[in-house]
Amino acid sequence: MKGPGFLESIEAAFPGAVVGSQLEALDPWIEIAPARIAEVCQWLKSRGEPRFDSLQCVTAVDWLETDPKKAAKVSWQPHLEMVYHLWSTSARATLVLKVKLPRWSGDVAGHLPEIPSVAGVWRTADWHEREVYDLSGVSFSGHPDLRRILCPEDWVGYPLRKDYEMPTEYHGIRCR
Amino acid sequence: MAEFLIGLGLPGWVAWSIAALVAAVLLLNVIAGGALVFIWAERKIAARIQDRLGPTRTGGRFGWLQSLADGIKLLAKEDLMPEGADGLLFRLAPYVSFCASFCAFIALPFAFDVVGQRLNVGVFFVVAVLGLEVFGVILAGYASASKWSLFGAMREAAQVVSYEVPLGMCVVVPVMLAGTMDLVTIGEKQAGWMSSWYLFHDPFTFIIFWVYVTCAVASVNRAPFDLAEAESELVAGFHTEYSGLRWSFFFMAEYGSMFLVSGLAAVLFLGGWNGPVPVARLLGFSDGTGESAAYVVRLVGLANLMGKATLGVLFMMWIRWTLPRLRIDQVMTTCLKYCTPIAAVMFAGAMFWQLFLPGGLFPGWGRPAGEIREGWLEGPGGLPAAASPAEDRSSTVTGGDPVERAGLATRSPR
Amino acid sequence: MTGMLDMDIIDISTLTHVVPPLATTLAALPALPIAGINWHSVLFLLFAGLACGFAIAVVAADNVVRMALYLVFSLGATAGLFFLAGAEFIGAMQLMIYVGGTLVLLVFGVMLTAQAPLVSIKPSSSDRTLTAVAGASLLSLLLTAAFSVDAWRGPGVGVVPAPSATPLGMALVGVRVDEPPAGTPVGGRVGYMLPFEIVSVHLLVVLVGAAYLARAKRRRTPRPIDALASAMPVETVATAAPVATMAPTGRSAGGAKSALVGGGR
Amino acid sequence: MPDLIEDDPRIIEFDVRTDEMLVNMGPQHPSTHGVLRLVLRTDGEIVSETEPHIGYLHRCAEKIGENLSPRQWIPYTDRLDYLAAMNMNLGWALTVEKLMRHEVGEKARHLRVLISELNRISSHLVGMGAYGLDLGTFSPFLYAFREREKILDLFEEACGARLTYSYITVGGATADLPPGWLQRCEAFLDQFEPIIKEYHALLTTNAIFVKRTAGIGVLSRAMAIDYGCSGPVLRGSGVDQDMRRDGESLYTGMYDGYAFEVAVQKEGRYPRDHSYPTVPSEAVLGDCWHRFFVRMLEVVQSMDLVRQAIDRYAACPEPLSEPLKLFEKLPVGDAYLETEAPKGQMGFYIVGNGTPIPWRVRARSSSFSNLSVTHELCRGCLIADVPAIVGSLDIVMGEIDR
Amino acid sequence: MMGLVLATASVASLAPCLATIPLFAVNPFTEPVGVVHYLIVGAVLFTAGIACMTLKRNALGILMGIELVLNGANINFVAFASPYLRAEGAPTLGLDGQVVALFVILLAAAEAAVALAITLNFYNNHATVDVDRADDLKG
Repeated sequence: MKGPGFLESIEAAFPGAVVGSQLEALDPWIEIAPARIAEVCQWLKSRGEPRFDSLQCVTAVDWLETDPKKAAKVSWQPHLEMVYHLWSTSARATLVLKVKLPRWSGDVAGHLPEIPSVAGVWRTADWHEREVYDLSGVSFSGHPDLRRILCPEDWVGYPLRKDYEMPTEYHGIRCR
Repeated sequence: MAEFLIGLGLPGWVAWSIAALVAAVLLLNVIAGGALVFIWAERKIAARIQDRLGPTRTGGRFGWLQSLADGIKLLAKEDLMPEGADGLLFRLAPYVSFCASFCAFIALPFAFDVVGQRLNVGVFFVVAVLGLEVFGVILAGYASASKWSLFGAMREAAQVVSYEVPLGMCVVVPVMLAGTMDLVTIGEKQAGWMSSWYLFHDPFTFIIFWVYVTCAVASVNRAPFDLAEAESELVAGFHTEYSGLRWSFFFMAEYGSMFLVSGLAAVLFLGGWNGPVPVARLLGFSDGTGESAAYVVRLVGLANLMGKATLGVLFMMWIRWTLPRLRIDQVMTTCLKYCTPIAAVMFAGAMFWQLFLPGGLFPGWGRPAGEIREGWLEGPGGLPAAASPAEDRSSTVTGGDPVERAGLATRSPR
Repeated sequence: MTGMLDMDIIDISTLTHVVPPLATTLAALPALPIAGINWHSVLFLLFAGLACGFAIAVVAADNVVRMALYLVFSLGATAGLFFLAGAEFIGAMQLMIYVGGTLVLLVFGVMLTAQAPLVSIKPSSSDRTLTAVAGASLLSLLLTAAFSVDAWRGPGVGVVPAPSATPLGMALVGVRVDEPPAGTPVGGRVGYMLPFEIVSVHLLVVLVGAAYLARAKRRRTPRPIDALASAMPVETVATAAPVATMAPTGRSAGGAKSALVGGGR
Repeated sequence: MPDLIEDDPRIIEFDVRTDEMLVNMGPQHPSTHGVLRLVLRTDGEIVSETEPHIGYLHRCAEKIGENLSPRQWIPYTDRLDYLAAMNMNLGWALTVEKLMRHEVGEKARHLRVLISELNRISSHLVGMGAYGLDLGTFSPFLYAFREREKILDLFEEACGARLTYSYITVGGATADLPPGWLQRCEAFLDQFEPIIKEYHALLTTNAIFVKRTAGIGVLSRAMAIDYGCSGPVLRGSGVDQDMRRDGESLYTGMYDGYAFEVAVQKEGRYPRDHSYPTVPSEAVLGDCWHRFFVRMLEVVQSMDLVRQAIDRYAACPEPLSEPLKLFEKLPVGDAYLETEAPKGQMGFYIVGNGTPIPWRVRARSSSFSNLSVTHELCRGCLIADVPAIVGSLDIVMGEIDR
Repeated sequence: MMGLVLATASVASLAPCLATIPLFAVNPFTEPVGVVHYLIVGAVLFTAGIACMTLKRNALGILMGIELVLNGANINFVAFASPYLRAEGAPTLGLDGQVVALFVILLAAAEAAVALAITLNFYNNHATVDVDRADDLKG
């Protein structure tokens, strides 16, 4: 959804929820504070104009440069970025929401960062959030059934993290 | 045959034993050989229906040895039994199915008097024994220790038990028309032109024949009623866990029953071994013309019946490769809400027709009236020639027609 | 079922001429030295053995499904005995109704023993002993009674009686057409119209009753069994299968129990 | 506990006490379209709960994509929806082009319409045939495959492969069509057109087929949107949405000047339904029959589009635009694009960071969302309905498990 | 399993063994069987049925016992009705025996239906088919 007017209407409804935005990008996006994402989405679905009644995709991008030489050059701090692609079936418009999360909650490795689940807003998010949890290691609070979905239930690690090491074996099966 | 052997100087019991053995082996061949041919035919027909060629190489042209090759493969296959299966029942089940299918053939006539054992309750016997096939299926489903097998078995139980009701009603109609349950007599009563077939006896029999076809397809578990082995739902249903020879016994039982219900349809509705045109009678042949003429007539009858039964089997194949499968509740609806009431109404209709229009709409046309006597009297039991080697045969023969006598008795004051 | 091939009533004479070479070959076999076997009696022995053996197996077996199977075999063999005794209609009836009825037993046996503990309920050994003693004495009593009448002991006449289906059917509608046994008073033989009608009505009542008992209905009040069912955690089912838990998505936390069995609503 | 299914007439309670049974349908099962595993909680024949378990085909294609250049990842997109690999290629190529702000030439545009619509036909043919298989009839499956083989022959001529084409690529296509291809394609369409009547006779209007599908697995409009369903599943529920018309301009621009009508029931009518079997009275909008019928209509629609594309492609004087280099630097930024693949909306997301290798690759597949409604649709149905419902969603495990 | 085979075998061999004792005066291999042979079978079936009814704790088992008892009785009826099994000209029950057997079969089917319904209700209320637990009426 383009146009600054829309952005302002969100800001008006949720003061302080919009952390940043980039309206000039290919897909203009709005950055939301992690704790507010569920309520913003609920509003976007039911109150906003147009109504974003459909969720297309939930993605997590791991911003971490594992190569120390390159890591020195990058301008960003390591973090996780949640990307929500919203779709309005009535207005046929898209909207991109982004949320920045720490890679580990409290910077303790193994403690998954938490974010409110939007599975209660769109049922699409149910499986998509499970997939993000499975592959990128984000914990969704309030998700009805947060389990691994693609990997086996006893899989260790989050494969789409940049620092993920493939295990050498799984139940006696050689992996590498 | 036994008399022939006795005439050669063999003791009576040996002659009878040999005759019985030969009959049994011939019947077994009908099933096993029939299954071989039909499996090949099914492959070719399915292929043709589906725009394919089917087997082309085994045995040279047309892949005619394909079923034999299949059989050899099945023999060589590892015989598996799942852990947790009830071994005894698991092993027993295919043979129970096969035996039921086989036993029903005993009473099915292939031509006039060419029958394993002529029974005066032939129809009843065939239907009863055919119903026993389901035992093997249930046992297989239960003993396999597989949930899919159990599903298949329970479906089969529900289906076969339900379809026995309309099937029985359909079968009763020709019995009523012929006045006997003896299959040989029923067949013989339809001699003559095609119009004397019970299919064309009256409109009710014509409809009930199609009800019979539906029920027969359902009771032998062929598509669209093949719920017990629905491969898209239950993997393979009751025979999910079977392989090799045991599996092939189920297969043979299935083809055996297919042929059986088709043969039964032929005898009950399609004139049995009588062709559409009474060639033999037109040429002046009959059993009385001489022995060789009688054999020719019987051989032609045999070919007639086989042809009709094969047509029935082909019909089943045709619909199998055309129609989707019904759901279990729809199968039950078909049986209880359609087949049973229709069969009941048609039964009543045929009854009234027989009562008020016994000669048909055009009496005396095309129907051999009065040629056949009461069937049960001609049964082997009453026929002195076929009686036991015991000397006194006369004691078994009842004097006169008992029904007539009863009629006299009821008329006479007591 | 091979009883139908018994020697007295076999008639496949026409086959001789279909397969003459085979017949000739067989005829060339030397006559066997045994004097003569009455196949009817041999078949009787076979069927009697099967019937008795499987009847005893029913008693001996503990598994319900196997018991039902043995019962089927026993009843089937009994049908064979009926055929041998010339009661063809009764035999076919036995196959159709009795064996079909047992089929239902079998199905119920399978269904009710879905739970492992019910598959075999074993009687105590004292019960076994008691039953053996009682059974043996009962059997001896019955056998003594069976042997006590001389007229029953002699060999049969060995002639197959006339087919009985038509007289039977006529008798059921009230007309007797069969040959009266010797010494029966002429006026004393009546048909079975009334019993036939009574049985028909009886069957109808049973049919309606069975349909009534088995009809589908919704329950509004909990039964004791449901309390038991809810006391038995569903997790026992779930853990038995390779699935850890069924996802209670979209349902309340306690919704692991399916609404289908919940009789308490 | 809310009694969602209280009023379902099929949920009946018998006097007999029954126990529930957990049954594994799959991963080795004839009708789960690959390696899907459905755990059914059944009470006799009635399914009270269905839980799909997926991931048996998982190979972390997205991780692989983070180590390859976009053009190198094209063959991996083939394996997503392997029945419509051309459409997968197209979706990825367009996404990368969007990120790179690259536009292909006129001829490549028509070629892409031509090829992707042809592949839609072949994908729907498989969907249709396999659906017949799910319902227990085998012959339509082979009839469908017979025609599909002819399409595969055409593809083989164009790119050398019959299943995993990697034909459409970033910046155009790997090769131009061989001479005479267009005529052969037209000949195929002429020959194929009357055959569709056969399919309607064998399936769409067949009484048993209607009985098995009409009113089964009804997916309401709201639920379809809520679950993110797309493609024929969404349109079968009466939602008028087709990315070819409603999507981003980069994608809809491909169809500029093409005439087509979205296959969706509007005011109780389907487009061009005068020439097709009427909707049976038992059918409810959103049931299996409608999902199936939408696919059948789309076959005709795609044939139309292919014919139009052939004309335009042949009329294009310019040569086919060259594909981009294998390692072309990606700009910083991200791009997301959804295309209308045969199974539904196929979304690709790419994050570039100034190197030829993307920082993050994401494939959002339609079957993934479509499959997630099964537990809603299969609640309280019969076991035989489970294949009917899952089959009507027309899923491909390759793009679900990725 | 072995026991079953032995039981079958012993019973199968019972009849010829009995035949050798002079009580019968019939060689079952060469001469037609008589009524008494059928009565023996009937007795065995009847006894097995009674034993089944007393021994089994499973309600279905008891039902099977009843079926066996009825069958044992039926065999007697048919045997007495069959002229085949009697000496020449000896009186038989004639058709009456068969008709009674027929009624017995029909009523047995009805009985099985009712008994199954009772078993089913019992199972519903007690979650078992063990009749030893049916002691609700115990004071």
